[in-house]
Amino acid sequence: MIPFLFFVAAAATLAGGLGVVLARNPVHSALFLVMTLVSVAVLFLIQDAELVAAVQVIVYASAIVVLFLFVIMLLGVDRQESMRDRIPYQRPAAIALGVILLAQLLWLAGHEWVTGQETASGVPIEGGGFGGNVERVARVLFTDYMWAFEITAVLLVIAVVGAVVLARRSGQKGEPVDDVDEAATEGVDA
Amino acid sequence: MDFPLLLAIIATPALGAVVVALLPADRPEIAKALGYVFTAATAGLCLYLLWHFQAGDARFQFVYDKPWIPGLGVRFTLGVDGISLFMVVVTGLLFPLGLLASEKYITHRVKAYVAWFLLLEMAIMGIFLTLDLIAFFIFWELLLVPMFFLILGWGSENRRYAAMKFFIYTGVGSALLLASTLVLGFLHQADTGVLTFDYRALAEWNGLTGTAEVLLFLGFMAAFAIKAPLFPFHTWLPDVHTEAPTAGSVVLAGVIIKMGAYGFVRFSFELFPQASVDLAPLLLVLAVIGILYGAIVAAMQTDLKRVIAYSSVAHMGFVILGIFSLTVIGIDGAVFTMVSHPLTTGALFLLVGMIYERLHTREIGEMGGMWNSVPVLTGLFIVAMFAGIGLPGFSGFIGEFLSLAGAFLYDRPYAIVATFGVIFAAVYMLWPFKRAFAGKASGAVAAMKDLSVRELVVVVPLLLASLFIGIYPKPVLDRIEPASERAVLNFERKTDYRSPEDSLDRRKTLREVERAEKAEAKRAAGEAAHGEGEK
Amino acid sequence: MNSRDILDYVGIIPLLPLFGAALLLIFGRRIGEPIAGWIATGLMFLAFLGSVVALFALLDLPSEARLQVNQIWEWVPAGSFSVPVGTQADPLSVTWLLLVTGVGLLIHLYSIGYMHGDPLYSRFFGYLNLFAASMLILVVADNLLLTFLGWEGVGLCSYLLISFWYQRNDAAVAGKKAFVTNRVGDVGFLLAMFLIIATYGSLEYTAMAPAAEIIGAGTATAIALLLMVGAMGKSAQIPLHLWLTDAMEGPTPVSALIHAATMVTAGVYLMCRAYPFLEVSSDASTVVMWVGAVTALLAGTVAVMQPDIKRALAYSTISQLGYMFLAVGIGGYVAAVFMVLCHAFYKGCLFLGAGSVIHGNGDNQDMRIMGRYRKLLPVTAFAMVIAWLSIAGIPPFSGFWAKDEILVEAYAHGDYGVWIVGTIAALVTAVYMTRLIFLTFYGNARFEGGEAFDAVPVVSGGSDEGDDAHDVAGEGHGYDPDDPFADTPTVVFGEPPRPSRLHGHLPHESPPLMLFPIVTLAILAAFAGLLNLPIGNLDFLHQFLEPVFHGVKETEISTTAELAVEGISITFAIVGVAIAILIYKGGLRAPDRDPVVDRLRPASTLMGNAYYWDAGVSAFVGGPGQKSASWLDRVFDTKIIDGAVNGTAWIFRWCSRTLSRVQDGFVRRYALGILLGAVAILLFVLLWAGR
Amino acid sequence: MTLAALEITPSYYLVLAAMLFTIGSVGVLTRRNVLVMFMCVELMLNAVNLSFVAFAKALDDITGQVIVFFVLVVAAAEVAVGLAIIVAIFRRRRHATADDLQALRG
Amino acid sequence: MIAAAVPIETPSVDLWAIAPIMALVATGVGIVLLRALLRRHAAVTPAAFGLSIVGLLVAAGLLVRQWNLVRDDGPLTSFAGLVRVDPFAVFLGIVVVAATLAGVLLSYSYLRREGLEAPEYFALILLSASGMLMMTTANDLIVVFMALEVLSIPLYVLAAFDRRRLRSQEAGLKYFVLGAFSSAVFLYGIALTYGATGTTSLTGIATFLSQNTLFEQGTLLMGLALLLVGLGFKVAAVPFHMWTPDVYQGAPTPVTAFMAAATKAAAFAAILRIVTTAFPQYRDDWRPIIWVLAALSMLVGAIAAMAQNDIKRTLAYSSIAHAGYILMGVYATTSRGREAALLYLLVYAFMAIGAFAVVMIAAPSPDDAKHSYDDYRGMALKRPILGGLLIFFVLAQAGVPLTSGFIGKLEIFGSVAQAGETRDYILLVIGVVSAVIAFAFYLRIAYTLVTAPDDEAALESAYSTTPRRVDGWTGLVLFAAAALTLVIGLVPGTFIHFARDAVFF
Repeated sequence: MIPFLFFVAAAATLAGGLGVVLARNPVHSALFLVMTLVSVAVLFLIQDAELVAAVQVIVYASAIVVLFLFVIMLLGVDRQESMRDRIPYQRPAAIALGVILLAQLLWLAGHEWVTGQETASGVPIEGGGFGGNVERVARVLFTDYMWAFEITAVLLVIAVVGAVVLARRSGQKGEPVDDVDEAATEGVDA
Repeated sequence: MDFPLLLAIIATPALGAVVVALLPADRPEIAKALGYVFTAATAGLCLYLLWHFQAGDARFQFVYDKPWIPGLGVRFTLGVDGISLFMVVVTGLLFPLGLLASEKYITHRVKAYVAWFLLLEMAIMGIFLTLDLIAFFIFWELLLVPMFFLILGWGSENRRYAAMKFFIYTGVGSALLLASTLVLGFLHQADTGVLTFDYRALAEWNGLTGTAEVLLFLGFMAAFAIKAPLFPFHTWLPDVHTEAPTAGSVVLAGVIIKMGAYGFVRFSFELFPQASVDLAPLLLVLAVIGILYGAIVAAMQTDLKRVIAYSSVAHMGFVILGIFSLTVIGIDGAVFTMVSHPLTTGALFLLVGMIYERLHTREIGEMGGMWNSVPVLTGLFIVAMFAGIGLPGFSGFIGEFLSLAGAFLYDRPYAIVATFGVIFAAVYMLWPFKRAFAGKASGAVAAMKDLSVRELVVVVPLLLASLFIGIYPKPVLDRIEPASERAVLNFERKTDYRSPEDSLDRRKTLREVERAEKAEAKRAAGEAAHGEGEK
Repeated sequence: MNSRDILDYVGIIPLLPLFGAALLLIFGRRIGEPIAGWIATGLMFLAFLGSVVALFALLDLPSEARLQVNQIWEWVPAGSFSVPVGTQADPLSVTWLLLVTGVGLLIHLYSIGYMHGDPLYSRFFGYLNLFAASMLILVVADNLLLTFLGWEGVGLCSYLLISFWYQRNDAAVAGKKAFVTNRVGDVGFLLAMFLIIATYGSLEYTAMAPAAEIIGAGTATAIALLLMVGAMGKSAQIPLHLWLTDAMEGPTPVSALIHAATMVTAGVYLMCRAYPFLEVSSDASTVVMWVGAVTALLAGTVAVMQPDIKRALAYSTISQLGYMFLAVGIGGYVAAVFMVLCHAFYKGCLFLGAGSVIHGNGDNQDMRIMGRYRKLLPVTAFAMVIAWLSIAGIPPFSGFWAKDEILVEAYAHGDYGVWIVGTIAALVTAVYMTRLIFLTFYGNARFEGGEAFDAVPVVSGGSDEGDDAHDVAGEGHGYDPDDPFADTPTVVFGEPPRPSRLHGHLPHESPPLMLFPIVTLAILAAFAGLLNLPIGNLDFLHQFLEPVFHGVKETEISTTAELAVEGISITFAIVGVAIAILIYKGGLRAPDRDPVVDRLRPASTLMGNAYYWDAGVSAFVGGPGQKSASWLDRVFDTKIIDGAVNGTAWIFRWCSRTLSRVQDGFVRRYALGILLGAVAILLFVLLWAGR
Repeated sequence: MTLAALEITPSYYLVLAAMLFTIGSVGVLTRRNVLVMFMCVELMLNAVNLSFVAFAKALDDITGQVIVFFVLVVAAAEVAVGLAIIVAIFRRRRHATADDLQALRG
Repeated sequence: MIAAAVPIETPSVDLWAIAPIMALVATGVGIVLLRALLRRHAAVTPAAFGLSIVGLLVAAGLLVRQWNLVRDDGPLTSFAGLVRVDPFAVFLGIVVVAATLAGVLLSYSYLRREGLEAPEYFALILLSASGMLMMTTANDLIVVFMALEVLSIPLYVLAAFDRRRLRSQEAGLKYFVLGAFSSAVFLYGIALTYGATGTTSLTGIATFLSQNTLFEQGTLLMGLALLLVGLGFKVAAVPFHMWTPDVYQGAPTPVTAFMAAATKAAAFAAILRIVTTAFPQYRDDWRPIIWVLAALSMLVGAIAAMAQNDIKRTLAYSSIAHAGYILMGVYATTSRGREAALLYLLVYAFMAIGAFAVVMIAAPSPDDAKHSYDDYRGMALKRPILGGLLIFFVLAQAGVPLTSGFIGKLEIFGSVAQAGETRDYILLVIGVVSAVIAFAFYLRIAYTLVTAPDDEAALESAYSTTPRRVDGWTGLVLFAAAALTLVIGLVPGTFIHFARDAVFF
């Protein structure tokens, strides 16, 4: 069961990933992203990470992707993107680098990836009487990583303030400053 | 240590620079007056130093010592010996004259000019007085800044190129100097456990091995050879001289290019005796090439300032020749030339500056017949010229003669080839002189005014000084000699080099000096360790 | 005050003219004519008196003890050696002192008249005084280095005096050439001093004799030859004679003072001082001897061809100096000194006489348009005739005794080759001197308006008409910008004769102030032989100088042989004079037709052009020499050395531009950079790290 | 050996994560649309998350899962601010892609 | 049933340890609240400004207090070891707070001048600074990552803050995209490290590595490599530097100043801590990487700056080169190296802030857009003090003696020279040579400022801004920066001792 699930989810994950990269329409990319995210959530589930899987679906697949789609629609950029690349050698170089990077990462495949000490935090994934997955996560979250958890609060404040500052319609005086010759750069191959 | 005389010599111009910089810009006359006050005060201190300097003592005198940069054991150590003494004195005397020479030439941004000029003096004094390698480097590098702005702010047409070239070209040398200094200091620390950059302590340490010593020597040499300037690192000098304002040229030719030679004697010799001995032939060859090459190229110049600039290349060739003859005579001669060259070449640059102020050109082709219109200037030019050529009776000869004699003692071929430089010296001075001064005066040349009293006051003392120490060099040589003897003894003590000057009675003083040096180094090392501990 | 004390103060003698020089050069323009001239002359007179006092003080001492060294201060104490500023009074230096001050005094006196009206009058006397001071320092010095100071000082002064009329291009060039050529010799001098320092460490003259015995023949040869190179420069020996003829661009008193009487003899002085080395090294002596002999002969042959009176005299001087070198080379130091003295008198007389001729002749120096001046310049002619007979070696005039002593010694030494060359040179000397005198004073009158004089017998005395012309033509010898030939007063071989510059006036005799020195020198030239007659105990000079040349072997020669040699010399001299008189007694048929030159073609062209040595050197220096120097400057220095510097800067700028181009603004490009870096680091980590 | 018998070791997940990471990073380098580039960054973050969970499983240590939470929060914050920036730019200039913005260069 | 078998033990919380951070966060949040309460009241921006200064001063006071605490009693750890306050952290914290204070002071008049007044600006700066303090005290890779985000995200916003200028927005966007990209890489590095060691705690990693020998080092090394990539991006080391010139140029100048000075300190805190605390056993592996990064940064920064025509851009490249020098200190791995790096960070903060402050005031057009060399030509002649200060700061950055820049470089070079192997010497030579190359562009700035165009008319138009008054706050910053730069250059003793006391983790 598990190998089957894994391969299906893995295939979906990669397909989604490739879809994000290859789809010419941003909306399609976003939908492929959902596919990947949900597949990853499945992969979480089969690794006994129930809580994370749930959060992945709720926060990521729902909230974040919806945000993406919202912005795409708001800005009206749901158009086919030209696949021609303006930057010389960028695409072949990127693909070559990707291949090398993957090769480097996969070099490890023949070796042991995991070498660390087990249960460093003292809370294993199963057993040991620490309760269910949620409880275990909470246990570590509120003890060992309490400080990081508090930082997330700051981070969210920042996100709110930043988004407000940037997206606010006005508040800054004066006309736009023509510091860039827009005609020269705009619509080269829009 | 009652009165920190050496500190005062460095601090006076620095203080002057600060005071002048703080003045309002619309009162140039105050800036000028203060400039005279501070340069004159420094000159006075230098003369006081000269007066109280003990001749015949090979050790450093008036030593002043304070911790500076604790992390690196850098100390603000000042001291003066026979080699630096006269460089300090010449610097002290050259600066008021330089300012006086600028009186007419500098009409705009006087305040800034005076401030930079004073800062320049401070840097030069620092270079000649510090005994700590890092402190030396600090002043060495600091010097570039005022010089850069002096060229940039008050130079001629192509000043940007010249200023950049000066800063960056000599900067490359300094960079390697810094690297070598640090490596040396830490090698010393690794060996002895004491981190100090006091050069006396480092000189006393004998832990360098062959390759390391040679490489470090080359690192130091990069800085000194470029500054000196030794062939083939000389091409910055003509460019800078042509573009620099007169006073800048005077100081450049007079003092700044001596710093390279000074560095060799002071630092390379004592720190890397074996490498100095081993590489002396290389330096000698470059020096000999410089003597002949500088002279020949000088003769080909059409710009009067470039002629003198290239002649400086030749003269510095004599200095390096003397230094790397590794003989007392040679070093005596080299240091003596370092004292004398500022006087003669300084006078020449001043005179060329005065011509430039009148004709607004330095092109020899546009002169001709000045002997007719400005006889006094011409007369002084002749005197300065022959002093520069090395006519006996003037100081230049003594230095040249001793340098050559030293080189002859060391190894004859170098001296024999180099001696032919005296022919070219006559060619490169007399030929331009003929074209510029002889002949019929016409046009602008005919309308030239002769020297004013102020200009006489600027030039004549230099020539008189040159004449005086040319006829009676003993006071100067007596003060240089212990230091150069020390340098040669240093070689004999640390390497298997033996000076060819067998008839010297210096061997009997060998032990004496050795003992003194040991005590000195011990003290310096102790102080350094103490300095480390006290933070 | 005993004589030794007096001799300690011999150093004052050079100080007198030095003071004068300082005074005149600094305040000259305020002092002006004629006081400046008199100040200078007066100081020279005092110096002369001083020299006389020194002579008597010296004579007061026993002959073996006539040496007084006074080290006044330590001049260059450095390392293993120390050079003092000191004076050495001994017969040799006192001889030269007397010569320099005496002849110098006369020339000063002459100059007062000669330089009359020159705008730079006082500067001229300043230079003259400075020259005298340098020359005196040269001879009173007790060591080589101080001598070198004087040596260079006279070099400087010759430079200044030759290019005195600096507005003339040729004068300026000639001055430069003189100095530079002398510097070539100085290299030898300097190297000799270095070698001395390296071998025995003392530059003092008194140390020479003891040292010469211990340093070995090889070193002695080297020192002697190096010193000879120095002396060759100053004494214009072949091949360093180039400068002397060009030096005729200077005012004529200068030619007399520097290029005849004093400065050129400095080389001889130096060689005399260096006699211990020559004594040790026969090789060096041989070289010196042959240099002298060759110079004597070759310069003589060149002199025969010269159309210019001063150039002819200049080549004559070179030739005579060759004799002196020859004398030194064969060990006849006293003979050399004797020759120096006699030469100073007759050549001084000749030069001053020539100056007088030029002075009275509208500054024309071309002998081809002179002739028959005997009639117009009788006093000058009389003096110069005496000097002519003297230099030609006609007994009993001094030149005969001097030259004869040299030739006899050469013969006695067994150096027959040299003796033959010397004798032939004597013949040549007689020829060119006779030619000079006849072209100038006898023969036909070839000057402007001279036709009237042709009929008048030349021996019948002159007239006083010169006085009328004096006022006009005598004004000023300075530079006249309107004169097309003002730039080049000297006439070189092969040039067509110059147009007359008399401007309708006749040549005239010089004022008494100028004539007095000429006549005095002529008298001295006539009787100077008395100083050193090779008869019995009459060789005063020999006895006087004997102690200086301590240890020099006397050459013995039988009286018969001596008389035979003398006879041959006289014969040759008379033959030479006779030949020349035969050729030139009628003067020249036309100004550009010189019989000797015509008949001896093509050899005459070779000789007249001084064997093309000068031209060759000039062509080399001006051609390949200057070209390669220019290449060094324009190409090597600018393009290669500085090019490397600027090239480095250019490379960095290029790199900078390239880096800027890579930074093209595309955010994806930047991301690529990051990934590239990451991949590179990973590559490193995987392949090399963790080992 | 059937598929069911295959043991899915952590390496499988990690290889998958590596592939996903690579796909994401190549996407950032190739896509011109800023929004898509940003989605690619999300792919990369997901790959990392997958790795964390796989490591957690392999190490039997819950920490890896906890970290995923933090990554999620960070991703959310980044997205909020990032989209705000994009919106702000789009207000000024319609049709902007990453390529259009190269006023700053050199 | 509900009660857990194992009770949860909450970690001990030492409030002293996080007090400065809390002060900044509280002030930041306070400003946001203020904004919410006062809405568009005219006093809202001055109030926010005042509040942030107060907050910063409080934070500074708390840092001083911390300094005394940790120096007397040893490092404070808190939150189960996630926070570690040691002299090192406090030193860099002080640098950060000082730079932030300078940034805030500079911003006030700038914002008014440019019509950008918004209290959120100050909140964002303070929150970013709090992130930097978190970074300096972080003892866990996750905290490092979080801190990185806390400090970066406000910077993205601040860079894009001037919404009227497309360049500013472009800068924000580029910074953001690349920042997100690089933090993903960094995070992957954390993941791999976690997999290899089983922990994310720096001390935990070190302990694990010292107690175990890994047969398979691949994961760990790749994790380490990717960590370095992520941090290399933040410190702007070559080849991860390409965002720097664009962002520095486009961002509002006070933000640039703040970024250059403070971000660098924080990011280097992370690098130093990670490589020296967590991976001391692997120094032979990471040192060559740092070697290459340092060499490339110094050379590329110095060389690329030569061809620039914009002063802000030039200074950005210069900051890349400075990153290279500091990396040399990291490379040295000795306490001298750390000391040198710390001192350099301190010194660079003032030099950079000073230079950018002058640029901010001197910008010749009314908007913060024109910074080309032509715009600055002859400035020192027209405004001698301002121009002189810029020249001074630029020369200090060049490392001219008697300025702090020289002392910094000297200590850095010294630390490498001490290492004593051939490759160390090669790096040393690269360092000194790149310093000389850098002269070329620093001098070009100086040259531009002091050179008058040939005719007077051209001079009139060359640097033709309506003389902008230097307000008190800016003047204060300028004075302080100049004074410190000079004082450290002249008598560096105190500061060197300060840095030396701070090297201990």
